[in-house]
Amino acid sequence: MSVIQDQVKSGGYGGQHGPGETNYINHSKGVLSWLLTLDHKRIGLMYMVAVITAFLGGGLCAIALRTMLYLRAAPDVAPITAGTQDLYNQLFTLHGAILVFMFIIPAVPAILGNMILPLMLGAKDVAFPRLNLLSWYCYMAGATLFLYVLLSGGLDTGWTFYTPYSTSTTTSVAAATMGAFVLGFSSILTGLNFIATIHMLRPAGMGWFKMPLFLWALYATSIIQVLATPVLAITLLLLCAETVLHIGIFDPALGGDPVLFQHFFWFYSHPAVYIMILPGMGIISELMATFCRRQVFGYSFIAFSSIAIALLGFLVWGHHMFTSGQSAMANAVFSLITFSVAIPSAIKIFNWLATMYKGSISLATPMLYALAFIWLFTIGGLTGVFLGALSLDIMAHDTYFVVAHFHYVMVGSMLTSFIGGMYYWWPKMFGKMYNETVAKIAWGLIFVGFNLTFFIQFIAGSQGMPRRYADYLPEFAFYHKFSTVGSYVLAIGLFVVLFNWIHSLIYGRKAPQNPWGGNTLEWHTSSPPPHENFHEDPLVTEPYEMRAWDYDESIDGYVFDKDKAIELDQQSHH
Amino acid sequence: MNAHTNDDHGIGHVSPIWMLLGVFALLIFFTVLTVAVTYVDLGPANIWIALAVAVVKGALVGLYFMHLRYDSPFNSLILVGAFLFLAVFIGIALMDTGEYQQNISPPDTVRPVAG
Amino acid sequence: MLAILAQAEKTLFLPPARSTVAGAHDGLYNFVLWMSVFWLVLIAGVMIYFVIKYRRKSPQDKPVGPTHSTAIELGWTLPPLILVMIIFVWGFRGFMDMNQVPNGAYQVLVSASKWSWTFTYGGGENDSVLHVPVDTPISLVLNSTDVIHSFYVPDFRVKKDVVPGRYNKTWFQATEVGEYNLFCAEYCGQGHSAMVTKVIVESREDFLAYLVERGKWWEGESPAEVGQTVWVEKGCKQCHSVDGVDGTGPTWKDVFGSERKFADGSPRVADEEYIRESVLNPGKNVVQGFDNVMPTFQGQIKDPEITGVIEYLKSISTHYDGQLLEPFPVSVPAENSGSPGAQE
Amino acid sequence: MSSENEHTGDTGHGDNHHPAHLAHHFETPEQQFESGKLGMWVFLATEILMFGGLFCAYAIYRGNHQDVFLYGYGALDKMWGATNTVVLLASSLTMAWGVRAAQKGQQKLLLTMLLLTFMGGVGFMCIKGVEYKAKWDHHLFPGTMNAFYYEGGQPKYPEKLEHAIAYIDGRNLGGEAHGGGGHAPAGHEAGDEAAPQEDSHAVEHDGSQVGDEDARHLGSVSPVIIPAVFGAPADVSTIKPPASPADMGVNDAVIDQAGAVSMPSAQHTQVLWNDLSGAEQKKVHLFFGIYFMMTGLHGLHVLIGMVLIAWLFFKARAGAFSKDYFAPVDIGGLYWHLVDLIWIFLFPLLYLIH
Repeated sequence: MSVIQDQVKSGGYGGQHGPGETNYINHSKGVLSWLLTLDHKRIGLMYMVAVITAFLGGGLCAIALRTMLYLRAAPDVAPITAGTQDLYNQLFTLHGAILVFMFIIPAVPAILGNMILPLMLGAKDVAFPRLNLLSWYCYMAGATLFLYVLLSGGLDTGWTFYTPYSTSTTTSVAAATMGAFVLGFSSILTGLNFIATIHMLRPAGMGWFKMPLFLWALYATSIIQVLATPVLAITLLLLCAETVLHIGIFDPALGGDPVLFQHFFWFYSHPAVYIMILPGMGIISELMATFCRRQVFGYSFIAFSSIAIALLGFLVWGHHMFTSGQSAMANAVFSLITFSVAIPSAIKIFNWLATMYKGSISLATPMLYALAFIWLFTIGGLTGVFLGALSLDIMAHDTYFVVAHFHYVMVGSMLTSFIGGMYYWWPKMFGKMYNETVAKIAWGLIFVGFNLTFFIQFIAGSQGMPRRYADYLPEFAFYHKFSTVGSYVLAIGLFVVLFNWIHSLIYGRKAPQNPWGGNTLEWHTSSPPPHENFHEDPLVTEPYEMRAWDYDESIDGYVFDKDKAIELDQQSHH
Repeated sequence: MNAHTNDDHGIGHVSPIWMLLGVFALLIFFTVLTVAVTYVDLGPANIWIALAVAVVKGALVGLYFMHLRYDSPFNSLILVGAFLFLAVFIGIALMDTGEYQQNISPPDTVRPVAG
Repeated sequence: MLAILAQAEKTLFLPPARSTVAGAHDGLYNFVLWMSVFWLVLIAGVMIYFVIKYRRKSPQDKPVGPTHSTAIELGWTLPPLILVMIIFVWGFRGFMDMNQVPNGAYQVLVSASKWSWTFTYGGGENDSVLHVPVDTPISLVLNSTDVIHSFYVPDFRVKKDVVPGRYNKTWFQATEVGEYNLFCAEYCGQGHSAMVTKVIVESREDFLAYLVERGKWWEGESPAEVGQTVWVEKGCKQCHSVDGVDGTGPTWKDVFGSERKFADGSPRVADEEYIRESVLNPGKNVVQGFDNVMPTFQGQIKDPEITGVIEYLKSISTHYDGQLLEPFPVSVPAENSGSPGAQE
Repeated sequence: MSSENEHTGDTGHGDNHHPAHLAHHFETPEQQFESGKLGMWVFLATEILMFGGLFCAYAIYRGNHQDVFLYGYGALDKMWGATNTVVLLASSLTMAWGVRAAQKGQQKLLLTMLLLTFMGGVGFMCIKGVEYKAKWDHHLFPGTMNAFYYEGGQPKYPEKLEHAIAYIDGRNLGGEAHGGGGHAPAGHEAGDEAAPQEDSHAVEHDGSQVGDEDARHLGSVSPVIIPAVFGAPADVSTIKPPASPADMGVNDAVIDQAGAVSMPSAQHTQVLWNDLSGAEQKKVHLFFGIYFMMTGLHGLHVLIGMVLIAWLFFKARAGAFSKDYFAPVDIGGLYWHLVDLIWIFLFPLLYLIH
C-alpha cells in the first residue's frame, strides 16, 4: 500500500504521512533525546520498558514460589529447612512488593495514561511535561532502591510491612520503605499531572460529558493517587523512623500501637486497590464501545461510578482489619461501606453488557481480553461479597481465599485490561500490527492458566489454608500442585504475549491510522503520532459516535468522513 | 483548542496593600489571643478554642494571602476536599483506637522483640 | 438450636463444622455462594449470548442501540443493593455471635510467640496444645510476646489476631470430640508455617484429668513458699525488703494486719483485700512518704501467686497470729478459675 | 505555535502572539497560569494529607494519653513558639506583598520582599535550632536517644531520665506559677532547670529529689524476670489498664465535657512525673517522637521553601518576571503560605497544650 494512496484514502485529514514525515519515535535521535525528553509519548514508552521489566521480575518470583510449594508436596524432597523458609518468605514479599508498587499501580496510568491521555484530549502534551519526566526518574530511583534491597539482604515483611515484625526483622526494611516512598512520589506526580491536564487542556467542544470514559477513569484514579499516596508516604516515613530511631509510635514494646500502623497503611493501600482497577475499567469501557461499534450504554452512570468508587474507596480501609482487634463498631461501619462499593462496580458490569446489546461485536484480541475481564472481575467482585460480610471474613481472612480474591481483581482483571489496552493501542503507539492468531492463542493460555491457578485457591482457602505459608499440611497438597501447574500455563501465555509484541516491533505489518474504527481523538492522528501529536486540530464530537468512520479493505482500517461527522454531530444536538 | 481567550493583562488578583497589612494585623491579633487564652483555664474547651483560632487564622491565610477568595472555586474545593478526607481518616482512626484502648495492656508486659 | 445447625456436614468448599457458630457461618456462606453462582451464570450467559447473537457480520456494520435508560439503571441497581444489605446484616449478626463472649465461659489464656503457642489455664497449668472440654463455651484472651500472630481454627470458624501490647478476646464452643488444626494466620517470619498445633476437644472428665496432670507443679508447696518465690522472681524484693528497712517501697515485714497511713492522711488496716489491691492497682493506695512508682502486676501474676504473697506476708508479720494455709491441693485451685466443673 | 522553547524563565515580554514564557502545549498565558496554580493546589492537597498522617498520630496519642501530652509539653516553650509564629506570619506577609509587586512589575520591591521572606525563613530555622538545642541538652531527642526511652520495660538511661524529669517537672511547676511572665525565652536556653524565680530553689530541689528517687524505683521495681506466661486474671473484665487517680481524673474530664470547666486547674496544668501511671511514663518519649517528626518535617518544608525563594530571587534579579509573567512567584508563594498554614496548626497543638 503506497503512501499516496493512504493519504487519499484518509481523506487528507490527519492521515498517513510519508516516510519523510517524522513521528515521535524518530523525531530526534540519541539516548539523551530519550532520557531528557518532555514528550508524554516517549515518557510512556520509557515507563513501558521499566514497568514490564519489573513485571518480569515479580512474575519470576511468583513462578519460583509456586515451584517451591509444588516441590514441598513431593514426598521424596527433603523436609523443609529454615533456609528454604527464608527464601520463600523473601520471594513472596518481593513478588508482592515489586508487583504492587512497580507494576500494578503504575502500569495503566503511567504507560497507557501517559501515552493516550493527551491524545484523547487532542492536546500537545500533559500540563506539566517536566514533572512527568521527573515522575519517571522517581520511578527509576525507587526501582534502584528495590534493587539495592535485593542485593542487601532482601525483604521478608510481606508487602504490607506490618509492625512490629517489620521493625524487628534484620532485612532491608528501611531501604524498601524509602523505595516505596519514592515510587509514591512518581505516582503522585502522575496523578497531579492528569488532574491538571484534564481540567485545563480539554479542547473547546469537549465538555466533561464528552470525555472518553478512559479519561473519567484516569481522573478518578488521579484523585486517589493524590489524596491517598501522601498518607503512605508519611506511614513509610514513620516506619523508617521507627526502624532507624525507634520512635515507638507503632512498636508496642515502646508503648506504641501496631494496629494504628494498619490503619495508616490501609488508608492508602485500600484506595490503592482502586488505583489498580479503575484505569483498567476505563480501558474496558473503551474496548466495549469500539468493538461493539456503538455508543456505550449509560455513559454518565459509568463515569459517575468511577468517581463513586474512588471516593467510597477511601472509607473502607478497615475491612482489612476485621480480625485485628479493631473495635466492633469500626468493623460494622467498614463492612457496611464496603458493600456500598459493590454497587458502582455492578453498575459498570451491567452497562458494559448493555453496550453489547444490539452491537456489532468483533472478537479481535482486545475484545477477547475485555470479555475475559468481565468473567474474572465478576468472580473477583462476587468473592469480595464473601469477604465484606463480617462473619465470613473472620473465617476467610489471611487464607488462600483472600489470595485468590485479590488475584482475580488485581491480576486477573487488571492484567487482562492492561494487556487488552496494550493490544488496542499498540498500532497507535508503534504504527505496527501484531499477529492476531498468536495473540488469540496467548489469550487462551492466559485465560485458562489464570483460572487454573487461582480458582482452586478459593477452595483451598475455604478449607482453611493460611496464606504466606512456606509449608503446609498434607491435605492441602493437591490444591498447591494444581495451582502451580496452572501458573505455568499462565506464565507461558504471558511469554507468548511478550514474544508477539517484540515480533511485531520488528516484523509487524504497518498499521493503519485507525485499525478498529474508534472515534476517540487518538484515532484522528497518524500511527504513530507525530511529535506534536496532531497535524491539525482534530474534530471533537461525541467520543463514541463511530458512524463517520468507514472501513477500507485496502488498508484494513477505517477512514474518516469529516462531513458526515459534522452532520452526525449536528443531528445529535437536535 | 481552548476557548479561553483573554488578553495578557489581568491575570490573577492583585491584593491592595491595606488588605495585606490588615490580614497580617488580624493574624497577629489571633496569635496573641490564642497564647493569652492558655493562661485562662477553661478545661477541655481550651484546645477547641485554640483549634478554632487556628482555623480562622488558616482561613485568613488561605483566602487572602493565597488568593483563594478571588481564585477559581475549584482550588478551594481541592483544599476543602483534602481537609475532608483528612477528617475522615483522623475521625475513624480516633474512634477505633479509642474503642479498643481498654484492650491495651501496660507495655511492660510486652517483651522487646529480639533482633 | 445452634448446636443442631452445627451438625451440618462438610459443604462443597468448607471443612466440617465443629463449633456452635459454624452453622450460622456456613448458612451465610452457602447463601452468598449460590447467589454468586446465580450472578456469574447470568452475567456470563448474557455475555456469551450477546457475543453470538450480535457477532459482527461485516466491518461496515454501523449498529445503533439504546444509549441510556434511567429506569433500567435503577432497575439493576436495586436488587444488588438489597442483596448486599441483607448479607451485611446477616454477616454482622454472625460476627456479633462470634465476638461476644458468653458469660461464664471457661477462660484460657493464649500466648503466642515466635513460633509457638502457649495455652494457660486458670490454675496456671500450661501447654503447647490447646485442650478444651466439649460443649463448653471457651473464652480466649490472646496476647503476643513479640510480633502479631493470629489464632485460627478453621473447623470452628474462629480467627483472631494475637497482638503484642494488648489483649484480644474471642471464644468458641466445640461441638464434637476430636483433634483439630490450629494455625497462625498472620505472617510472623521464618517459622510462620510451622506455627501449627492442635486443638484437642475432649469430654469434661478427660479434660479435668488432663488439667490435674498438667497442674502438678503446685504440688506440695505451701502458699507462703510460693509467695516467697514470687517475692524473688517477680522482682518485689528490689524495693520491698523483709528485714524491716524501708527501701523504695515499704518493707514487707510486719505489714500484714498493721494500720497503714496514705498520702492523703486516711488510714486502713492491711488485710487480704488491701494486699491484693496493692499488687494489681498500686497507684490506688500509696503509703505516706512513698512515691507512686510501682508498676501494676495486672496480667502478670496468677491468682494462686497473689494468695501466696498474702500468706508470705502473714508469715513475716507480728500483727498476724492465725493459721497459714495448707499446701496447695494437687488438683485445680478452685479460686476464681471458673473451672468447667463449677458450672454444673 | 509549535515553539520548542519550554523554558518558562526566559526574559522577554509577551506581547507577541506566543510569548517565550508560554510553553508550547498551552494556548494562552492565562491557561498556563491557571494550570500551574491548579497543579500547585493539588500538590498542596497532598502535603496536607501527608502532614495529616502526623496529625492523626498526634490526635490518637493525645486523645488516649492526655497526661503524657500535658507532661511532655512542659519541655517546650510557648514564647519561642509564639515568636516563631509571628516570624512565619510576617514572612507570609512579605511573600504576599512580593507577589503583588511581581504582579505590578515592581522589580525592586519584589527583590526586597523575596529577600525579607527568605530572612523570615532563616529566622524561623534559627529559633527552631535554639529550641532543638535546648531539647538536645536535656536528652529529649527522638527514639533511642530520648531520656524517657525504655528498653525491655527499663529506662535505658536512668541518669539522663533523672535529669530530664527534674527539668520538665521544674518547668511544669514553675511555668504555671508565674503565668509565663517570667518566661523570657532566653531564660530557658541559658539555665537548665534553674529558673530565676524566687521559689526556683524549691522547685529545683523538689524536682531533682523526685527524679532521683524515681530513677532508683524504676531501675529496681520492674520485674527482673518477666514471666514467660502472663498471669491468670480471674476473668476478662479484670484486664484493664492501670488507673492511677490522676490519670482517671483527667480522663474523666475529657470524656465528661459538661463538668469539665469545674475541673481543678492543678489537674490540667501541673502534671508531674509522679502523676503519670507506670504505663504513661513509658509513653513520654512518644510525645517527643511525634514532636520531632512534626516539627522536623515542617522544618524540612521551610528549608525547601527557602531554596525555592532563593531561586525566585535570582530569577527575579535576572529580570525573568514581569507583570505578564509572574506565575513562578505566585506559585512559590502558595507553597510558602502552606508551610505557614501548617505551622498555624502545629503551634497550638504542640505549644499550647492545656
